[in-house]
Amino acid sequence: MSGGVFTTLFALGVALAAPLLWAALGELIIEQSGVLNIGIEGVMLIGAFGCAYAYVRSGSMVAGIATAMGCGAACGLVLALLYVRLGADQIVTGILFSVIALAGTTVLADRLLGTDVAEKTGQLDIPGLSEIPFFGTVLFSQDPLVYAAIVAVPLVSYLMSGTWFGLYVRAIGARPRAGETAGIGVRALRTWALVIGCVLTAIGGASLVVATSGGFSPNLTAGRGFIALAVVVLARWKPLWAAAAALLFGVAQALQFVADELGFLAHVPSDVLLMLPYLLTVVAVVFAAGSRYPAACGVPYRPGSA
Amino acid sequence: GDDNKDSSGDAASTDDTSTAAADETPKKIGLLTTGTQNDKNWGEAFTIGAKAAADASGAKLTVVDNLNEPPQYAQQGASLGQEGYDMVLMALGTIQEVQLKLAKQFPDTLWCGYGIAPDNAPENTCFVDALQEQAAFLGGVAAGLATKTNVIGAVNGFEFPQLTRQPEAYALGARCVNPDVTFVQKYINSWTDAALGKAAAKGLISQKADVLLAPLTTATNGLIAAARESDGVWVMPEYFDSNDTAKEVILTSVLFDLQTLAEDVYTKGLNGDLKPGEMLPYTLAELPDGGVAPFYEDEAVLGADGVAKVDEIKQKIIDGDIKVPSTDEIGTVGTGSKIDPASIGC
Amino acid sequence: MTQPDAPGLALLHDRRLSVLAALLASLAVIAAIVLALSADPFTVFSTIVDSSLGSKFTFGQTVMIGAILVLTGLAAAIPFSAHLWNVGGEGQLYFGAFAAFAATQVVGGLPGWLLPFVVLAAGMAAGALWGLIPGVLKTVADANEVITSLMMSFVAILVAGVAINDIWPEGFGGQTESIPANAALPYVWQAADIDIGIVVALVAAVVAWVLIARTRVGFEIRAAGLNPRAARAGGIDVRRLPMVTFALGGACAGAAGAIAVVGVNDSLIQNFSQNYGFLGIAVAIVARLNPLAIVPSAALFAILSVGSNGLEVQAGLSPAMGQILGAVFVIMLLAFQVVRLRYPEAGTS
Amino acid sequence: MHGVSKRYGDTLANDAVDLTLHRGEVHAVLGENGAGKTTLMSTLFGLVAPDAGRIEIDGTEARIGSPQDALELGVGMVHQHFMLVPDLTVAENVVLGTERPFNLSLRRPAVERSVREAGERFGIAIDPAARTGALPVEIQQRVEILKLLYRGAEILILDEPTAVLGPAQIDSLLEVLASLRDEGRAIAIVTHKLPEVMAIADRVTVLKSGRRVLSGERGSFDAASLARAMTGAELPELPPRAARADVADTVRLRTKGLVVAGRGGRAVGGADIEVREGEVLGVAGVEGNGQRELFGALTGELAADEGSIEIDGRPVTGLSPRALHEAGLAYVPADRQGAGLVLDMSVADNLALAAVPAGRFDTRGLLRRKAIRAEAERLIESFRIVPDDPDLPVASLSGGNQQKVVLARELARRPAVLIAASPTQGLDVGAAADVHRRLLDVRERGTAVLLISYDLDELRQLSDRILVLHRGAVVYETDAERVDIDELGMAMAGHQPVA
Ligand SMILES: Nc1ncnc2c1ncn2[C@@H]1O[C@H](COP(=O)(O)OP(=O)(O)OP(=O)(O)O)[C@@H](O)[C@H]1O
Ligand SMILES: Nc1ncnc2c1ncn2[C@@H]1O[C@H](COP(=O)(O)OP(=O)(O)OP(=O)(O)O)[C@@H](O)[C@H]1O
Ligand SMILES: [Mg+2]
Ligand SMILES: [Mg+2]
Repeated sequence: MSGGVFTTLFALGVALAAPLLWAALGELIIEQSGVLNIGIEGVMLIGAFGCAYAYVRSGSMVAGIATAMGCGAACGLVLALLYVRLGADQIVTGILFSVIALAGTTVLADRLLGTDVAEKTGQLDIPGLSEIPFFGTVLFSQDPLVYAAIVAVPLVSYLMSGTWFGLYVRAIGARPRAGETAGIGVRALRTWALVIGCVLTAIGGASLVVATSGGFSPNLTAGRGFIALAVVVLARWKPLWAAAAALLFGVAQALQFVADELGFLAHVPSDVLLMLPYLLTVVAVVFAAGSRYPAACGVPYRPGSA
Repeated sequence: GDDNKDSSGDAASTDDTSTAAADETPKKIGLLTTGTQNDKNWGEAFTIGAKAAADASGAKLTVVDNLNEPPQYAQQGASLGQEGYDMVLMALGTIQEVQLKLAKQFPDTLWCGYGIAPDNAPENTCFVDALQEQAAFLGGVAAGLATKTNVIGAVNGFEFPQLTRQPEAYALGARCVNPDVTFVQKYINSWTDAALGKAAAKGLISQKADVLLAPLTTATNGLIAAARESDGVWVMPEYFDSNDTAKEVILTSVLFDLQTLAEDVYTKGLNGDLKPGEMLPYTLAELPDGGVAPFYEDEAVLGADGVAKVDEIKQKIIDGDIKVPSTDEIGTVGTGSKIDPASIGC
Repeated sequence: MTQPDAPGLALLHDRRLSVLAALLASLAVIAAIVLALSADPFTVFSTIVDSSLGSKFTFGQTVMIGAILVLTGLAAAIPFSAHLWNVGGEGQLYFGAFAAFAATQVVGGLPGWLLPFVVLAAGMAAGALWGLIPGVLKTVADANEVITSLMMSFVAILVAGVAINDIWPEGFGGQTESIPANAALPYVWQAADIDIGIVVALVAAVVAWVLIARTRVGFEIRAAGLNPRAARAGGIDVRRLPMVTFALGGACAGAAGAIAVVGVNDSLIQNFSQNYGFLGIAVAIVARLNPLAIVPSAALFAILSVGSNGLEVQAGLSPAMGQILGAVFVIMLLAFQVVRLRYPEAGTS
Repeated sequence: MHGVSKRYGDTLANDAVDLTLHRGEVHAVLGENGAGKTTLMSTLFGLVAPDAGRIEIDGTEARIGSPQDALELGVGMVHQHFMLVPDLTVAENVVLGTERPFNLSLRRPAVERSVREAGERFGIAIDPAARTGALPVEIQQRVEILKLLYRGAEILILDEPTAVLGPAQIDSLLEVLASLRDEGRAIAIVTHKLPEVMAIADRVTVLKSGRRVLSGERGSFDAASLARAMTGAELPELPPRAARADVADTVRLRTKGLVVAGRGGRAVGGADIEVREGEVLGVAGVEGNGQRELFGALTGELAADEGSIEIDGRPVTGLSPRALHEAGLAYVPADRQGAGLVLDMSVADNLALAAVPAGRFDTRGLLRRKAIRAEAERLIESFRIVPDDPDLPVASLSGGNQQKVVLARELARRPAVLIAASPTQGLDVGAAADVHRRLLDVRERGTAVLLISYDLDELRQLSDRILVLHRGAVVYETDAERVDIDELGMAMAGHQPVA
């Protein structure tokens, strides 16, 4: 890592933002379809575990990421069964799903993985570009999943605003009855949104593993899924804004690691710096207060009932 | 847990039946620990020691791992106390209240904990402490000899004296052999958050640190990743010889020989060799594998002279020629960079 | 709502069949998980009961954890009754614990008959204050309370960390020094380590029930929870309710934090809460937000929580199984609509 | 449709109903509230799965399990509450559901062009790029119809399409329907308004309690025979309205220059309104011309941006609902289930909904439950609310009785001013007459009544004076006795009547 303290700050910020961004991209698809997935933390954690297991056992990062995506899809189906098919309360089910994921991955990691880690690290300098001052280090000297996240932003943006899928998802998230009477299978489409969204969320978990030597530890995600929920609100369900909001949190979290070199922060107690991302989230949510959840978000839908 | 049979005593009738248990039945010992039995870290070290003691004495051992919070120790401890265990060692530094409470509730069990004995400790307690500052000091010696930038660092979990003494002693150890060394560090308020560990490490690396102490558990993975992505940066894990995990970036590991410590305290406890409420501070002299792990393929980094220097200083600590300051003196942030090395015998 | 005594229930479809289905389904799923881990479901069940109620010590723990869960359950149930999602019980618990400990240090000189109650009051006040933050933000800025209350939990845990590591550290770390002896809550049954924390919790449950079912403000909370528009048109000051309910809920969680400090642990400990704040949500849901039903519901979760400690020794299973079993159970209740929260029809405006 | 039956719990919503729709015909479906009209139509559209019966289309048995199936078979439905997504454009709403979701390429210009072309083809021109939620209600209804035609629907179902329209809009809607019929489509229309039936229906079916009680072709029925079939009785007569001469001329409700913001601009722009003691002032207008905002501002749900409101000479602008209650205001919201009642609470609690927050039913915060119950029993008796059990959840009451609960609660305060918005919308004839009687009753006692309604007949029956709101402005005002129905209709459509 070369360059000044701000280069370091932003390079770290981007790295810390990537998992948040993946999760936020996934969540915004899900929320736009009318499902509030508070189980996001659990999905990330399961994705991280799946990735670590496959990565460590096979030595292949690609296998790790693919496994995480599979885990994400499976989580999406299970959650769809609960939220969409059975109409279980989404807030409470989501929190409990996260509780189960935390306990379950802890037990499984203990039994299946121990503390093994993969052989290599993920960083991949992009030839040429990584030499550019500041931006080279900040953007082009990162993990593959950081680059992929940057690519995913316009793709998700296109998915949501340039495709029939996106149009339908937005419609059923605002007025599911309107979608249903127009012939859209609301529950099927929400299931798809959950599966796609959870795959992205799980990649967010995988990115934590890929960035940190491929090992797993209990509670590896450390609440990042919950922060991603706030990122989505702050971003007003827009992928580009999600990138900006995730970066804001990443940089806020990175601040503590360069505080010594930033004269004005050197004497702020480290606990206060640790609180910063959370307080920032609260402030952000207050300022994003005008941002409304999609009208039907969180409301279980029963076909044919008023 | 390995053993899952034997529920001889009906748990519902707890009271005084346990006195009837005579010498014929094998003794039951328990280990409650943070981390896991196979974590190549704290938990595994204690488990190995406990198993050795159990094998030698024929006692039945139950290990319950992954206990991180005091209430878990309280509940799990009570569960063992209720089953009439003879001795339980609780391997976490932050649960003395729980230990004392259990000792009161289950007077027939010997409750040992990792920590400093309080005043008026109950009779059925014992306290063990590895003087971790000594081994960390030795890690610092190796770091001071290995560093090319003359900056060394540490990424720490939580800030409290029993932890803080380690990076501070590490800094002092480095200054003992290399007066030009400066020390940088970060606390990340987690033992396990690898992503934060990595970011912290990268922050230190950007300040030119090239040997990083890791008084952490799984967050160490983040340091390893950061080192792999930077040239010439070494990581120094703690508690267990972790070289195999990532040979190319692990210089050595700081070891407290908790295996020997655990085996010793169980053996003494089972043999009745402990005084009521005894405090057992283990120094490098009593822990043969304490200090730093072998350097393996990385000996060249220090050179033969350097390796010899590390051994020499270890001997000096054992002999008392170098007096590594105790927790009281070195348990607050910044002390390791202030104390004059000459004043302790360097 | 045919039963005027069943307050605050935003929900109501209790067909016996779905209860039975939920019970059978959760038993089946739990048994499948247990069998998959090659353990015996019956052993698991008997171990949980035995390890939580089988001796006076574990019984005492079950009672005290039950007391904490009653209070965190109320912390969720009171705002939930107004359809406000306080998921920050964990933070209110920590901040209450922090303040309770601080009180023992600041006014530790008070006489022993008074001090514990001052400490409890400090915990309640602090919990209420912490709850008020998302409540006020909801009222004045319409800020999403799920996220703000959750984020404030992370902050509160760090605040407690400052107290533990920087202000009143105990030599060995991870906890503060012990509270002065005269601050400890009086015992109800000393041998089992049960103190008046349980009495506080039971009284709180009854008071909360009276509040919700029998008072004007409770009427307003229920009405606003079921239909805020109609409640407002009826003259209820609905903008006040986020503050009122979050403060009341926070006070309950704060009391739980105080009990953890001066009742259970005798010091402020890093990570002393085993997700009690979050478990409170499950407790409240199983009780269908009825404050009186929260007592048995909390007992159930306390039994699971304490009882699962025997699993390692008796069944070779991780104690973490207890949490999984509890969560599976509640999810089944929700999935089979045994417990259902009602939502206003979306997108009609 | 043959022998269609549907049971909801204890109610048999449809009982072996037969219904035949012919190409090139308009078929009116009539009946009281809860007669099963919507259920029958929803069955045809695949929203409701019937317990028995079958559906044939063009002679072949059709399986309609979902709206998707229905649309594929050429069956489309315009719902009573529009099924449009407000934040999407007209074009997006129209094409919703026409492509498979994983057909990824959504090309906006092409979509808008084809929607524009379709509109021109069917004579329903709407800007495809407009945001749907911002359009007036009659245009939204066109969007709904276009949506169906765009998909090639041959059988159109319209559920109470005229409930919210003014006479001019109704006429033009009927014209559109007539031309669609003449192109050979089959149209089913559900309505409570007999004149429309007489104007357009080629065939009628009358339902009562889920059973078909009458069906016939044009010529075989008249308004009186239909009413008899629906209610089983003659149309009830309203009591004669007392002349207003005997009441004082005191103004009880007055607004001056009232401005209320709405979506994209002023919804109410500078209204001056006065309602006197013992007077009913009717507010006419097509839905979406500021009625909702006017009601909101008067009742404290919305903030007035400019201007003032007075009750009995006291300024009440910006007061909370509770303070407004104290100032003597009572109101019956149009959306009685959404804004008037707490459906999951008991009848007694709903009757006490305003009195409890006002502190009338507690001693030091503790509820006096006996008093609440006694008051509920009194109101139930005096308003003849059925069933007479105060502990039942109000959700289990019929629409008419729910409205009585709202009225009873509001009138129990003996208000100086009563504001009623569409108080009989969706109520059947008998229930509506009951409500009307109540309104005239409080007028007799000196209450000033502001009646906002889309139903011109109702306004003319009850009002002493009528004014017309168009785009948030009072464009016409007249004494009820002298009202000219054509002028009124013109004013509602936005044409200044010639003086
Ligand atoms: N919870 C789930 N788990 C697994 N697969 C699911 C789940 N929900 C839906 N699917 C799959 O999605 C596809 C469509 O599902 P669904 O039955 O909901 O379609 P639909 O009937 O058109 O939708 P709707 O009920 O909204 O009309 C099917 O292939 C189904 O297997
Ligand atoms: N989803 C449902 N669940 C239970 N009962 C229902 C449901 N839908 C309709 N009903 C009942 O079925 C009966 C017929 O209802 P329906 O809506 O078809 O009447 P309608 O003739 O359209 O009345 P309205 O003139 O009020 O629109 C009513 O008693 C109604 O309460
Ligand atoms: Mg090596
Ligand atoms: Mg209808």
